[in-house]
Amino acid sequence: MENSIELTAAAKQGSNPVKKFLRIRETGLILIILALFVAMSFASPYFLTWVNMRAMVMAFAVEGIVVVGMTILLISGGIDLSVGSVTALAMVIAGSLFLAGVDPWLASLVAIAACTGIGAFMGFFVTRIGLHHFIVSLAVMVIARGACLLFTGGRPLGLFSLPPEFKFIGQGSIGPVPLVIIVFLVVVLCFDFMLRRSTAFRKVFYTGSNEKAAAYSGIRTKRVIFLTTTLCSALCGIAGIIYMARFGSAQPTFGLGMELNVIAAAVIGGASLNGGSGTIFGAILGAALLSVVSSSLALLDVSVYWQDIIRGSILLTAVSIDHYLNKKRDAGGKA
Amino acid sequence: MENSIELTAAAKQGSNPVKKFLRIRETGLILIILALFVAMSFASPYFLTWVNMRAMVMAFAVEGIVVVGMTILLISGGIDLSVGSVTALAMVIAGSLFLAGVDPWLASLVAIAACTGIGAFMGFFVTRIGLHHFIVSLAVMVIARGACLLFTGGRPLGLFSLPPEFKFIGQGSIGPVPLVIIVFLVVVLCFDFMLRRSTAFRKVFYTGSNEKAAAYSGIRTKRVIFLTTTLCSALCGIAGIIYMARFGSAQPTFGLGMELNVIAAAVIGGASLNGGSGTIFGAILGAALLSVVSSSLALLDVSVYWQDIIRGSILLTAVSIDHYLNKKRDAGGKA
Amino acid sequence: QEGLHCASGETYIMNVMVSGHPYWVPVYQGFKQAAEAFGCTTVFSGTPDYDITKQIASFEQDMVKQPAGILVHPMQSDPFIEPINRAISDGTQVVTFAADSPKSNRSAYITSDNLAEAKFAAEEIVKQIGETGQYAVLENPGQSNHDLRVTALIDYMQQHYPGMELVGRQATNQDSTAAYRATASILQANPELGAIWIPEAGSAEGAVAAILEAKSDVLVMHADITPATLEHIKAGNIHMALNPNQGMQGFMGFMATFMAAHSEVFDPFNDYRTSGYNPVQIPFIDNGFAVITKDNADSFDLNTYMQGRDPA
Amino acid sequence: MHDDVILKISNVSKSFGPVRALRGVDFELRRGEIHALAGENGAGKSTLMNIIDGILQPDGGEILWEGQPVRIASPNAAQELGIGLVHQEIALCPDISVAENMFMAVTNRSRRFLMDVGSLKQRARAVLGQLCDIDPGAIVRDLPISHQQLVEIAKALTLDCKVLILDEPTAALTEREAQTLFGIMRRLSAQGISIIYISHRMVEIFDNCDRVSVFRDGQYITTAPISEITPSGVVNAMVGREIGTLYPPKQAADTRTEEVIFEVRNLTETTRFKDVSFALRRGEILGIAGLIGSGRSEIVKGICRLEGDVSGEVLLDGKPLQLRHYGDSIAAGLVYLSEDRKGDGLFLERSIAENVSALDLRHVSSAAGLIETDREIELARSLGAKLNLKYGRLSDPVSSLSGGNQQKVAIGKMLSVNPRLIFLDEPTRGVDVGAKSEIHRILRELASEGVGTVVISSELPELIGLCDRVLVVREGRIAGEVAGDRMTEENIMRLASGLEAAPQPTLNA
Ligand SMILES: Nc1ncnc2c1ncn2[C@@H]1O[C@H](COP(=O)(O)OP(=O)(O)OP(=O)(O)O)[C@@H](O)[C@H]1O
Ligand SMILES: Nc1ncnc2c1ncn2[C@@H]1O[C@H](COP(=O)(O)OP(=O)(O)OP(=O)(O)O)[C@@H](O)[C@H]1O
Ligand SMILES: [Mg+2]
Ligand SMILES: [Mg+2]
Repeated sequence: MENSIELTAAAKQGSNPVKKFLRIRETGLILIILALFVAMSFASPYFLTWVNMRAMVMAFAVEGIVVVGMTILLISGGIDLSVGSVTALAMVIAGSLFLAGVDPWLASLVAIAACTGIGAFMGFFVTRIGLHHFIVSLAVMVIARGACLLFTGGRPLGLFSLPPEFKFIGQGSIGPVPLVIIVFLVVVLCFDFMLRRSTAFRKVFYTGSNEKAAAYSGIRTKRVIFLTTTLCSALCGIAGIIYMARFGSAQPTFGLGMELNVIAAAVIGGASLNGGSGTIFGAILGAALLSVVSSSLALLDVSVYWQDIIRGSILLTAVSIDHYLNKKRDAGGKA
Repeated sequence: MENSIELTAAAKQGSNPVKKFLRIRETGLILIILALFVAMSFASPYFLTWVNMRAMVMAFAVEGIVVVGMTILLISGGIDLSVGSVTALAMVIAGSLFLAGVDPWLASLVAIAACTGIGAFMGFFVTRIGLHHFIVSLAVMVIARGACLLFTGGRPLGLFSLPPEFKFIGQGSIGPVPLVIIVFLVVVLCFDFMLRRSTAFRKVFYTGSNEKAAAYSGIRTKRVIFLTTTLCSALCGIAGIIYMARFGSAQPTFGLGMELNVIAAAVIGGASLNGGSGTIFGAILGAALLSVVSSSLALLDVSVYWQDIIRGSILLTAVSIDHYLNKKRDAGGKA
Repeated sequence: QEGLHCASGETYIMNVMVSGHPYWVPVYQGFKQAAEAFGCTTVFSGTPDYDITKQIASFEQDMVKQPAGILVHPMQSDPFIEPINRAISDGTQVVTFAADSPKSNRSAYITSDNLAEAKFAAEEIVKQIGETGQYAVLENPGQSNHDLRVTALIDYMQQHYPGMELVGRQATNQDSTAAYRATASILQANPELGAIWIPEAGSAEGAVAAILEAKSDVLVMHADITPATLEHIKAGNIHMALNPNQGMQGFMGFMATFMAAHSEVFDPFNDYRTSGYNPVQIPFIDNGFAVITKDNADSFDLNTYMQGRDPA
Repeated sequence: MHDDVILKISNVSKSFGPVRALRGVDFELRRGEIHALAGENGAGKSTLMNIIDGILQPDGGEILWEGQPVRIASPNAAQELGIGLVHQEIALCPDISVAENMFMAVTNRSRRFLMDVGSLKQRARAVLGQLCDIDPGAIVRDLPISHQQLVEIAKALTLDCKVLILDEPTAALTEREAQTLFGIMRRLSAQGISIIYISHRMVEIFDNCDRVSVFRDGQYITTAPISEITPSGVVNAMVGREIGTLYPPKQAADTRTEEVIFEVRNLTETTRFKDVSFALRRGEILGIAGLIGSGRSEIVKGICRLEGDVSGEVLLDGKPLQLRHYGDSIAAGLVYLSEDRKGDGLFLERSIAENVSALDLRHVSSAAGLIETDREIELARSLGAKLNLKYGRLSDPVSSLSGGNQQKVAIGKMLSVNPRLIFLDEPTRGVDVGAKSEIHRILRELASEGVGTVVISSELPELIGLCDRVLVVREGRIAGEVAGDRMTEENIMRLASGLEAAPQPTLNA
């Protein structure tokens, strides 16, 4: 039920800052993450160190770019199961071309273009043939994974010889802050802002909320869906290139199961699987929550046999609390 | 748009048998599978043998039971990502109890009861707390997998010592037909019939089609959703026990990725991810299609590196053709 | 105390991916047993996921604790170069096992010799079914050690036994249902099939089910072991399994890490002082493998082995 | 041809499979006129409007815009020409704010990169202000259906159009909002904007329009200036036959009894209504009137336990009912026809037959709980015939029916269970005159058979014509009651808006 306009409106109406904060959709998640931080900083002396923080952010920064694409796609009413394979395919294509002697920047552009093409391919099947995103992206997930295997013979590509200025994208830092984190933040902030404010992205909300109503208002909804589908794959391509630069290798099996993680992040952050609502900010908080929980369990040396149980339970609890807080907020706002 | 009434009604109106057949929702899928059969029987002399047919059915029979549960859940508007882990958990619980000296039949009952309990747990979170099926079942997927690891220490359980009459469930035959296939067919036929004809299951369609309108028709929609969620997990439990009897082992990592396969089968078979439509018959055809494609690729010894690409492409093509045929049928039926 | 011994609190970490996998269990037992002998503390760490990003995050979190050494199974070689080198320059010694990061500064690498396993399997197959015949393999593309076990066997057969024909090659990705389906189809297409080689045990379980159902007498050989395949070996359904010596892997892994952390006891005849690398450098340690047959199967029940032991 | 013709339709046809929705119709719209369009349910009015708005493409025929032949390929193209359409079915984005919904088309055409949220809300408030008091920041999902209808109208007013089409805009509005709307329409027409106005309410057509065109069965019948035709002439053209008196006779004096079949005592809900008490006598039709948002629907939904946390007593035939949820109500014979047929009245994607039987499947199933398709089809067929339902096949999805015919399916669903007491919330919303009087006749029959009948309607003439007694609700309380001679529009409006102290109800529980 949240959306940016409401948010801004609420924020403007709020008289004192605390009330303002409590009105924002994402407040519940922020509080939950803060609570985890407080608990963890008591539980482990290593938690609140710069190195640990950096490791935790690095663990989801690149995936966060995919989360952005998925959130926008979900808002428009779509879904994409192929994100993991398409990300891997970007690495594999760029890596193979580089090994074949192509300039790495050019190779990356080609790979991103290929991923964009895959997105357009999916968009075509969804908007022109009329198939459901789920089944199209499932098929493409399988095909793209197959293509990864085919291009590499199933073996990871070692790309140690990538030029340092290329590796800088994935491994470099500006001051103490890794470039990856900077890129991630820029992508997130740009898309968050545009999704709240730009006319182009508001159409994504309209389309996802009620495609027919949007079409009646003259919005070319098929084109919107085509574009969000393409954008999501393009962002996967970019993520794949950053991963490649970061790891100096291309792994054909990269990103297995990434789709569930990414969708979960968006949904925890308030995106609706029925389209029409969601925010980038929320989705990134969702990704952060998942990552912080995983990292914390690793840091505390919790037995692996317990980790999944705890992780799942925290996820369920967090989502329930968030849901409860939002219900209260909505009710409170009306009373 | 398919539904049982339309189907039966249409079938009654149709004057000649060919026309009748062409009016059924599943016709497209049947034709596609038949086409595959014809192509394969030319491509390989071993394809149309009884042994191969049996092996192909065996390859999806047990998963087919889960497909039944998923289809019903999808019709009611839900989804379940935890099917793979819950199936594995059934194996693990029953296996561990058996190794601890419990009678295997009793152990199996306890395991199925536990899975049913998990379904009820999910149903509770969905209907009472108000969370989305996707996120609840994702959390439970992680938790159940964790429980599998916890109960086994991550180690597969060897259950070779299961009594032969228990193993008979998974390995026995009645005449030339494996018991597994008989059980599968009974489950499929029962649920298909009930879904088409029984008042109880009709309410599932109403609920999934428009939950509010269903509530305004006096249907206790939350209870319906609670029950379909529970049923799906219970069927996973049964499938897990059959797998255990068949393989004589319990693997904590069993069923990874099963959820996508199962959902894909249901969707190929015409189930809507938005709820309100689907048939068991169609979903089983969907599962059969996926299985026949995989088996055929193996039979033809297609290169591993090409298999995924071919499989994904066939899936996409089949779904497109089916969609096209249905659109034509719908239009034709009206013309 | 004199001699090699851990200072109090001196910790060694074993870091893996898919940390719930049973393969690590005996490895960690070996690691721990060696550590106990030297009075050291051990931690089992890593990520439950098959996710390189998460494993690197967990490795970096291990580093925050400043352990004396980390025995790591790098999910991929190159991505670990930078983290491993950073750990070493921060004073934590790193040794790899079961998968390597050869371009990093890790001081040692302990592994099974997959080529030796493949060669042994090929010879055994030929010994059992003769020099001419048909065989098939199941595989798991993308997983390097499984890949090696399969491709090495195929290459070896081609070179030494041209009469052996590879008639089926299917990807099953450790999924017993997929293995069942693939094996059933291979059996259908190749009634003359003599043997099948499977690089891991999960697929072997499904393959055996298909072979039993088809009442075929194909010779099954596989690598690794699970309780179910063990029972099949005892029952004669599986001919034999080759199991890497996991305990030795962990034990030698600890030794190598510990020695790297205590390298002051060693002054080798080379340039380590001027070049600044750790004097305890071991490019490759083979932990060996065991051949599991009907006769010795009882010694390979992990559940029996683990009775009374702490997995953590 | 008239010089001032802005839009001319000639010989336009449109079929949906076997259904020929339009067969070579002609239509002509002059600049600045308010042109009414009348016709039975399923006559093809909405279909023609959808063609004019570019949502549907005609199978044949020609559209002339200002004398030039045009092809209107999409709603966008229609907007560029200057055509705005208020849909019969509400088409809003539920997750989005009122303001954004209103300016969706503007946003779409805008070349600006960023939204100007502030001015959007301001402009929204200005337009909404003419109609009612709705917060432009509110999320549409949270609005009651009548407010959504107003937003839908306001949305069309934001378009800078030359032709404004209103497809049954007043179906869910009360008199007051409707009058405001008519005021706006007249102002627009004075500015030279042409308006096509579709309605089944003759009074509205005759009070506000300049000309009227009539369609029947997808065919164009006639066009006439209002001054040259009478309401019964229009009805005659629509239906092809004379329709007698519009409303059935009221309860005959000699059958009147004091026997109370249903009673509500001190029904209270936390926020929406308080202390509601009333009784229903055998044989009478009870009406409930009130302004939009007065709580009429909430009270009735509360009685049936459809919504809200309700306390108070409900008695049927003198026996208190223990109702916990709506299923209990249905079992006891209490049914409720929703005012929002699309949102909660119907399963749009499921077949007509399945919709009709949904309320109680026991009527079409065997003892073993198996649905008997023949009986289900038969039930739908007989109720369809009774309500003059126009459909292709009973297995077609309800979404393929015209608005009024969908409403008939919803009513059929209520009648299928042989209720003891039936609450109808806007029962004839969007239903044509012929079918409307048929429904009224059925309701009268039900009442005289002893079925309790309670009708909520925003159309005062309907309440007055049909009911024997009318309760007026204001701000969640019963403000008063009128019956007999005192049942006039004026009295009801006065009670509804609180201009007069409530007269004591004649029959207090
Ligand atoms: N999408 C569709 N598919 C099939 N038939 C349709 C569709 N839309 C409309 N029809 C049919 O076309 C005919 C005309 O419908 P239309 O909606 O134009 O009627 P209408 O005059 O607006 O009626 P009402 O007064 O009830 O709104 C009806 O018989 C209807 O069933
Ligand atoms: N979903 C909802 N959320 C919040 N308030 C609501 C909701 N639905 C109705 N209301 C409020 O409840 C009150 C009663 O609404 P109700 O719909 O019962 O009015 P009504 O008299 O039936 O009028 P109409 O049906 O013509 O709108 C109004 O103040 C309305 O704003
Ligand atoms: Mg209409
Ligand atoms: Mg109302």
